[in-house]
Amino acid sequence: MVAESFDQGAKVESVADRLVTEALIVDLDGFEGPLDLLLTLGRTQKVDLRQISILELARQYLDFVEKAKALRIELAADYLVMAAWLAFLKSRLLLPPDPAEDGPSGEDLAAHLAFQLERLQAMREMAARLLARDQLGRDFFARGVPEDVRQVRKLTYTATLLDLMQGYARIRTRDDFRPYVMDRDAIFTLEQALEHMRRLIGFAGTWTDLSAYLPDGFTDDPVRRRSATASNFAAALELAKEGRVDLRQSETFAPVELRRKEHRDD
Amino acid sequence: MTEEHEKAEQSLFAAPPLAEQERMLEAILFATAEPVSIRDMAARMPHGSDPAEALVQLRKRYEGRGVQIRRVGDTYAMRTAPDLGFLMHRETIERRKLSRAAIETLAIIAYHQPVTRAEIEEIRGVSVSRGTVDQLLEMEWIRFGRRKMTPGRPVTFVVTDAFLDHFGLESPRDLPGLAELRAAGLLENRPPPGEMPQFGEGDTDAEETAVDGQNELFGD
Amino acid sequence: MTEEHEKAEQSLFAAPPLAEQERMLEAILFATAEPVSIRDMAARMPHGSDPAEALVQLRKRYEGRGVQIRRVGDTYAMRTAPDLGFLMHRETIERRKLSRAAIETLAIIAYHQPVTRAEIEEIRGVSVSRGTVDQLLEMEWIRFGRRKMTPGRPVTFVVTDAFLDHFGLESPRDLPGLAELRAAGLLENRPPPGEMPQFGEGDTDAEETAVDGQNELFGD
Repeated sequence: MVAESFDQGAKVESVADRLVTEALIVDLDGFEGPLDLLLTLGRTQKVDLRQISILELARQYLDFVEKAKALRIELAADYLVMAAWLAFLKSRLLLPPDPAEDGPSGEDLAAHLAFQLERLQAMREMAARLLARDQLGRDFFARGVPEDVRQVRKLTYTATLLDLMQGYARIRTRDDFRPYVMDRDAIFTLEQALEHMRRLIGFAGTWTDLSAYLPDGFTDDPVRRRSATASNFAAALELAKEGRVDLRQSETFAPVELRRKEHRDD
Repeated sequence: MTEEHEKAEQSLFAAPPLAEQERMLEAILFATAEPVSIRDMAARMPHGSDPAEALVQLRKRYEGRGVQIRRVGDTYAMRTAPDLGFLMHRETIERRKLSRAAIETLAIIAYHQPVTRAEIEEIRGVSVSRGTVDQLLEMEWIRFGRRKMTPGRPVTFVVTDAFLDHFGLESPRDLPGLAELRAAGLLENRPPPGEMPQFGEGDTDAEETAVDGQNELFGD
Repeated sequence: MTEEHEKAEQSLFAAPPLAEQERMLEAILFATAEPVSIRDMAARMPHGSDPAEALVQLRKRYEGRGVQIRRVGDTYAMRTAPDLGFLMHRETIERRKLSRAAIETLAIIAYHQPVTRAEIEEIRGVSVSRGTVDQLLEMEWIRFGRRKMTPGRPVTFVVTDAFLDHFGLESPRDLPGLAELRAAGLLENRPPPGEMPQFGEGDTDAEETAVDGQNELFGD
């Protein structure tokens, strides 16, 4: 496909060729790099890309770069890199292969460039075919009123056997953890003692030991007894202050006795 | 595109066959965001179409299907069949730990069943909120037992088979005893106040906060 | 809710009849704008349902109708028949016009996937701007594929189900002209012989700096 003689390659370009190239220069911004430009130039050969003459293409490209330079158009570096490479390729294609030289042959390089051009062209065609397809939202449509899936949150509670046992242990051992406090069931309050004594005092015509006034249930348990005794004593003092009883004690630590105070009617 | 134009042009001369009109109507009802009136259908369909007639056919076709054509005032819309609404829900299950109040109540019921509410309160030292008991009943971990033969004949609570199932117990007797709890180190370890589990959200009783206060008071 | 629960419980014992499954599937596909996978269908339908089987029936039922059931990758969606698009001008969604670079990049990704950025640049002969890739990613027409097992482990791009859905393709294998391209060897990854200028890297466009940033982003 690159078996062209140097003479053919050096042929004076046709008027049409020149016009195309000039149009290209004006339009330089429209190209997406050297490969795009090469593809466009290649199309002017009006042959299948598989039969394209890479030598001819290289000549066209180099002409183009020359003209751009003459017109003082700034060419991006990659256009110049491509130009240099195509000049190298051209020389490789025209000169007989040097058996001493390593590396790919001119034919290999040309074939690959042809492949690249063909592939890029194919991708462009596919892009066009893709866009020509029926498209969602233009030719076919999704549901107009999508019904969203509603999220329903369901709460479940859970506990482990360990939670349960720890919970129970916590309750059962709560008392163990408490520092000593006066439990209320062991207390006979002053108010209770007053009420209790006021009820009984009417019957106390003779001297009676204060300990006889201990309420039921507060005589045996020493804790309870202590509490009731103290409260009863305080209540007795209160009643004496009110002038309702007389108190006496024969000696220190002797039992405290009390008696109803007779009301004088004068 | 050109095909469609041709079709549109043809339609100037002859209305499409009814089956075709039905297809058109189907597509319109499917893709349109709002319900469509017969008038709108006619305006969108090729000249000479009879949307009302096509609609009758289409509605028949969708009878008993998962999708229905419903009349909304003077307009029509496609909707999923109401009996399939459950497919449009997605249930997410969120697991939460039982509150401390609930766990303690549950533990007391498990260890002391059958047990009355008053007994639970006595053991816990605080009143038991109604929410806590209701929650446990709802979870089907406890149920009502026989009434106690004491004054007032109070109801009792017992644990259910679902409870045993959840905790992997064959019977309530399989619950470890206090000695075993102690052996397992569950009784000895006194959690520092900071690490004490928080009181249940359900229990908003005044007593509950009082206990909270007491624990703080008694903590080291 | 209770009804649904009952239904769900019943279903533990027997899947609903196929006709009923078909109705359910119809409702699910109808209600959702996005394609639904068989897996999702199964998750939403009662236990024991066979959505794949019901789908075969349902697709048959919708053959030739105004609405179709389309396969999109591994998912399915209800879409209006493409020949009725002309009825739907009102529903047309105005899309941002894609640049030529974006369209070409999209085509290259679709036909060569999974494809690296360097490979795209090699095919197009210019560096790929960040904006182009970003736009396609944003439209959810492409996504990242697996990293290539080549030095530097570069990321690859592949097209998405949304891309397939948009262009009415069942799978990437249905891309137009795929067979011809393959036969012509144009999908092969032919390494350039030595001494050929490499595309992309040499570019000093303004885009290049942006690309640099993205490469960093993609780097391990």
